[in-house]
Amino acid sequence: MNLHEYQARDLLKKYNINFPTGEIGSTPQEIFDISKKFGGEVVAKAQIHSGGRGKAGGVKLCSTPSEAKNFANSILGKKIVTSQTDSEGVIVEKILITNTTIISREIYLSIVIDPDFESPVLIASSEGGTEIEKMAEESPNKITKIAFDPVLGAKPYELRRVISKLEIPKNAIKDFYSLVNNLFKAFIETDSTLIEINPLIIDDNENIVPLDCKINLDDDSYFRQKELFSLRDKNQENPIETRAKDFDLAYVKLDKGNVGCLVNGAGLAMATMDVTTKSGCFPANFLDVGGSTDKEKIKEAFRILVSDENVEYLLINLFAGIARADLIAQGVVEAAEETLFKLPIIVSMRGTNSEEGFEILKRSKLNIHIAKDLGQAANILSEINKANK
Amino acid sequence: MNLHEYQARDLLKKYNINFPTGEIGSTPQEIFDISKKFGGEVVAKAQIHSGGRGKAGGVKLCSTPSEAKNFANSILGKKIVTSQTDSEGVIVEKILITNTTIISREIYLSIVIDPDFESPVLIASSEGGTEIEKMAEESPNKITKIAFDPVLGAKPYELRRVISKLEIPKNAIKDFYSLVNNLFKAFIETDSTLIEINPLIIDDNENIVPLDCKINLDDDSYFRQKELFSLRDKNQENPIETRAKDFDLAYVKLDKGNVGCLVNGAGLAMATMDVTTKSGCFPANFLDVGGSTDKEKIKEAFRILVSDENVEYLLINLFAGIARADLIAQGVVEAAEETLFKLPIIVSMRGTNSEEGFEILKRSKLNIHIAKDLGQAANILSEINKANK
Amino acid sequence: MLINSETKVLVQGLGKDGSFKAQKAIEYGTNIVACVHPNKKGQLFENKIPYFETAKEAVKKTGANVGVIYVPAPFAMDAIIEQVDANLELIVCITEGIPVHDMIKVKNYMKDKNSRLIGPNCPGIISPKLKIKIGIIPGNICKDGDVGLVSRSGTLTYEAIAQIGEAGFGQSLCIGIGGDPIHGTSFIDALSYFEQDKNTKSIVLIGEIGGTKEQQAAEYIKTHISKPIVFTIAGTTAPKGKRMGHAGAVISGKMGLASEKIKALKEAGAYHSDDPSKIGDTLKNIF
Amino acid sequence: MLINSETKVLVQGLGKDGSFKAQKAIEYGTNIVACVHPNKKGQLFENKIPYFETAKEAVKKTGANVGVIYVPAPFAMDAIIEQVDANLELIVCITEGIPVHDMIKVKNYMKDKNSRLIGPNCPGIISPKLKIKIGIIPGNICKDGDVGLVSRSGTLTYEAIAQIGEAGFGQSLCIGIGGDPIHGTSFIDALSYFEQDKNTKSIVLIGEIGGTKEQQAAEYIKTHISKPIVFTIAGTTAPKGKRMGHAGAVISGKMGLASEKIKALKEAGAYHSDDPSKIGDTLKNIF
Repeated sequence: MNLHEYQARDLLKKYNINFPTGEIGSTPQEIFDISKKFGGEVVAKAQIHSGGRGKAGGVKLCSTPSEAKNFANSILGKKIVTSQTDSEGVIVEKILITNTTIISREIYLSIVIDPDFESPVLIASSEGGTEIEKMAEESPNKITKIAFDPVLGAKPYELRRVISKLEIPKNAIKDFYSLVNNLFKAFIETDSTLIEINPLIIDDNENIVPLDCKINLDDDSYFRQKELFSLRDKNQENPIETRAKDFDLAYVKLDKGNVGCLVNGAGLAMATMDVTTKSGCFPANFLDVGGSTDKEKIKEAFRILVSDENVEYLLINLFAGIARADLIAQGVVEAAEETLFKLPIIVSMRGTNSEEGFEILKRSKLNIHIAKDLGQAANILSEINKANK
Repeated sequence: MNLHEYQARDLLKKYNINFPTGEIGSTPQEIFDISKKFGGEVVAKAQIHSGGRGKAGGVKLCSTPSEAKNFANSILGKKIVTSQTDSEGVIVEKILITNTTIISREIYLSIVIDPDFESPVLIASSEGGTEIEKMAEESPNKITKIAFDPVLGAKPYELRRVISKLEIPKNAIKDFYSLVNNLFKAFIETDSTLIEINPLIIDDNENIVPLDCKINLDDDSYFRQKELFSLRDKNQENPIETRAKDFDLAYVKLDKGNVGCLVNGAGLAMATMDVTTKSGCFPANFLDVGGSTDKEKIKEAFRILVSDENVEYLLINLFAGIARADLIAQGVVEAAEETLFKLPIIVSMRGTNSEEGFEILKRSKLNIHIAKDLGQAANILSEINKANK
Repeated sequence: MLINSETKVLVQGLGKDGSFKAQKAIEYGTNIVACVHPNKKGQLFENKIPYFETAKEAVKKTGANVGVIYVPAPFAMDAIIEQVDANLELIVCITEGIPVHDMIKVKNYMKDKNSRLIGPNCPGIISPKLKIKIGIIPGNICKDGDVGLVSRSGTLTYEAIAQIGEAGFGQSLCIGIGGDPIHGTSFIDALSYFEQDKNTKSIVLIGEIGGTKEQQAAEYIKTHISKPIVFTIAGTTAPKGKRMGHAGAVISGKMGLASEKIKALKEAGAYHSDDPSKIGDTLKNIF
Repeated sequence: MLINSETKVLVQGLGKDGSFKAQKAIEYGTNIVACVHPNKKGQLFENKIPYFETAKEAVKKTGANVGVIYVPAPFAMDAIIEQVDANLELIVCITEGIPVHDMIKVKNYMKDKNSRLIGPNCPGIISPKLKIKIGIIPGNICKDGDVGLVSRSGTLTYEAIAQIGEAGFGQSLCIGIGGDPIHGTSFIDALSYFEQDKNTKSIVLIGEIGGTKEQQAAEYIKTHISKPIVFTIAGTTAPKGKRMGHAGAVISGKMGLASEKIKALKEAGAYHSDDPSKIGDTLKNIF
């Protein structure tokens, strides 16, 4: 789950990490009042779950409260499309107003989990402000990475190397140690998978000041981080993905394509996508029902899939292990009848009770095409598609 | 370093460990006012750095504010002698007033560092309220011990065993997990060597409530726990030990004996004591100057040693490695002359520059007896002692 | 190594779901000797297998040497630690959705311990020859043979097993190492086992996008594996950034892409099945 | 093992005090090849030994295989970890006053690492035959011989060395394991070394009150040590509770008492010098 910048700032404050004073508003009038209270120049930042916000016009330096109000007027309730969002973009419902800071240098700092180290790592670059992927491509030698030990945290002898590479001013070294240790503590205690401070700036007094931050939480930690997860902003998410999540289903909307894919298991889902694409059709989405044996869940999955207007065919590819193919088939039939679904359904089912599953499908009045395996399913799909064009 | 109960309560509150409401007072009037504010019965507890306080009359259940005031009058400014203090006792300067609690059962809980596990361990007993040493002797089978892992803390599967052995009521199990986890967090973050909750009670509503607590901090953590160490109450310590500590010297006052011992190194100090005792004399104290090469420190050590009125002889036993025997001798001579010390000094010195050291001592006007080793020194001491009796 | 005729299995996490999975394993032929549940001490599972309060006690009383974990994610870390402390040689954790911070702790804890972990979030392992399965791979789709299978996926593993069978082969051992970024037994561990296993003549490896484990496997194959390997990577057409978080993309750069993994494994001499539905065919072609 | 003619020493913590100690070690004959200091890269210690920024770099450039640490207590944990990460075979930490929580972390970190730690809060080790000392034991009181010495104490170690010499013997190797409750090399490690060392004919062990390490050593001696052992325990007359905290007393009960340790070691067949000033005499008597 992503946090908004203003939520991340509040959270990190509890770990003694302090950002320039800021306040959040959700109407132009509120933005005006806050800016006035702050006096002088302010920075207005649209609160959205996406990077690349600055380039997309979501951040503005405002000299007067009226300027801030105008900015708010122009952006609140609108969607912003950035390099990291899909073509629909995400809605702006809140704006963060902060004091300005005199920047002498920008640094990049983040903590992520690195599967190779099997631990959190600190990633730092002496050139902040841009996206780390870009830095990794353009100036990889400016990036340093050190691993956190689960007990020791960042080892001071390694951190010294980072400090020297980042050229942290002498007077700020102690603060830098504290910042890294506090970030790590926050990272662990909040079950984060990413905490990014970008930029961390060195101001004209040689102090280090974090300007912007981003926090991603591990969805699997929901059971013990309920308070943090109450910060979830569903309006920033794709509504269908949200609906699927509420049913404990994994749904992925894809940009092009006309095939709805109902599969079980992430690997098989990807393989289904790969084979479909290879045969010349494109998935519009896919929905992973997992090891589920619950008919209601299958029905919901079906409803979600076909709610996508781009879907012209439904591809069902299952390998039933713990899940039972007959139950899934029954769920599909019921949901299809309920939704009056008439489009072609191509089905490949293997494993537990797949014969019974086929029988149920055959007995139904749906437009069913049965394949013996995924390869054949893709071929059938491709032929129907060609015939229809 | 020890914390007072009221300090420990305040500290643990930061870790979500809550004791019955309490307030501290240092005059009878304050105690009266606090008791009145609390209404009804209160418990008045003398704040001293020692266990066994209850039996020594340091804790009183008071039905009225006047009773509490009388108790305060009788005890404030006085010294209490407990089974754990020396014969002088420790002074009472503050009294903690708390609400009373209806106790249905008492449990013992502590975290200490166990050198065998090389980690903190949780010690729990289903019979709280008494000293753990006594429990260990009288009912060792009621005591459970589990190790904390530096990363995992208390392992839940092991904690389940403790919970079942302590017969924690079902409704309090969750609170018990939290209590142990919070205590461990406090233990780690405060560099504690002991946190003891004794008793932890189960009240008539089947809640667990910590009633009394004790915290010892690792003196070696001073450099990073300055805020905690500012809570140090020097009035609870032996003033000579405090003075020695201020000079980074280790001084131990012993109960009987007439020999002041100036040594370097803890092992050699103990060996000196053992050998002296074997020869029929008893050390009055000993002072370990460590690897020190600082003449001023030696002089201070000398002054501290001879400030003990019981000292009739001074035994100096040194093995100079990094330390230089001549510098130490010089310090002794100067300090002895300065304090007009006339009593016999028996000296054994080996190692770096010991010949030069002996020369310095011989040239002085002190009452010096030189021995070639510790064994001989003990013999000389024993002979002089016999002659004087 | 891993499993053999001496394998005695301890099961932890016998809720409704876990019980069903354990029954299936018993039906297949697995020798389950002990169940662990804090509150069922003295009872019997399926009227024959005794419950114990702790894994340590179960091991002491039954000589169990392999553990399987079906417990829900919030309690899975503790179950793994308990089984490690009980000195089980092999621990297979089926549980999905364990917080990644828990797995970091588990891996750190296991560094100096003797247990081998498979998973979590995996279907486990199965030996058609010995009729033993630790986990949830359907027994009826497997048959005894000489192909060693290792996979990051769950159901795609079953698909591969079925294809191997349809191509006329069988499996010496199937190992599902699981889809979590931080897991126990790796591709390399499995490859090393298959190289040494005299029942294994060829190897099928199923990878996925994300991380760099396939590249590490490729490096290892170059110098350590002489047996032929067929592989496929799921997710060649997956959109970037959708499954991989921002974090993963940062660390491994473009290393997480299927194309990079395919390149590395091909360079190491492995045979690529560019269509996941043609794994069996690819295998047939190399013989 | 431990030290030999190939021993190349890296020094960390060259303040005023550490420099003096390092000089003494060089004078004795120790082959110090590298110094580590974050800000002195490129400079020379004593005009001949190069400074490096990190231990790893120092090891890479000089082949150092043994580290010694004189750094102040607040930074000692980091220095030990740095030397462990630099893969030094032996690390001797002289530093006194390291917080016990730091040592818990260090020991936990070292569990799966290859380095051996001696100390902290110890005088280190010295080999009179090889003229090598890692630490601060005065060289001039030692002489080559066949008595292996292991001790928890500092200056009492020197006393024992002197007594061994005065009794007409010399030392094969002296190991000061340090007085901290949580430390690296234990009595058992040292005893095991001496048992195997062909230059060692007898062993002197110096214990202290507190903890149960002497009892553990006694257990080990029963089954593993054939060479004669002379021991003394300092603190037979120490008042209870004065040095041992409340905590220690709780855990080990009366096990921390000198009397218990003496009993255990005597039962294991070791010879007791009941007077710490008669260690040499006791040694003479058994031959």
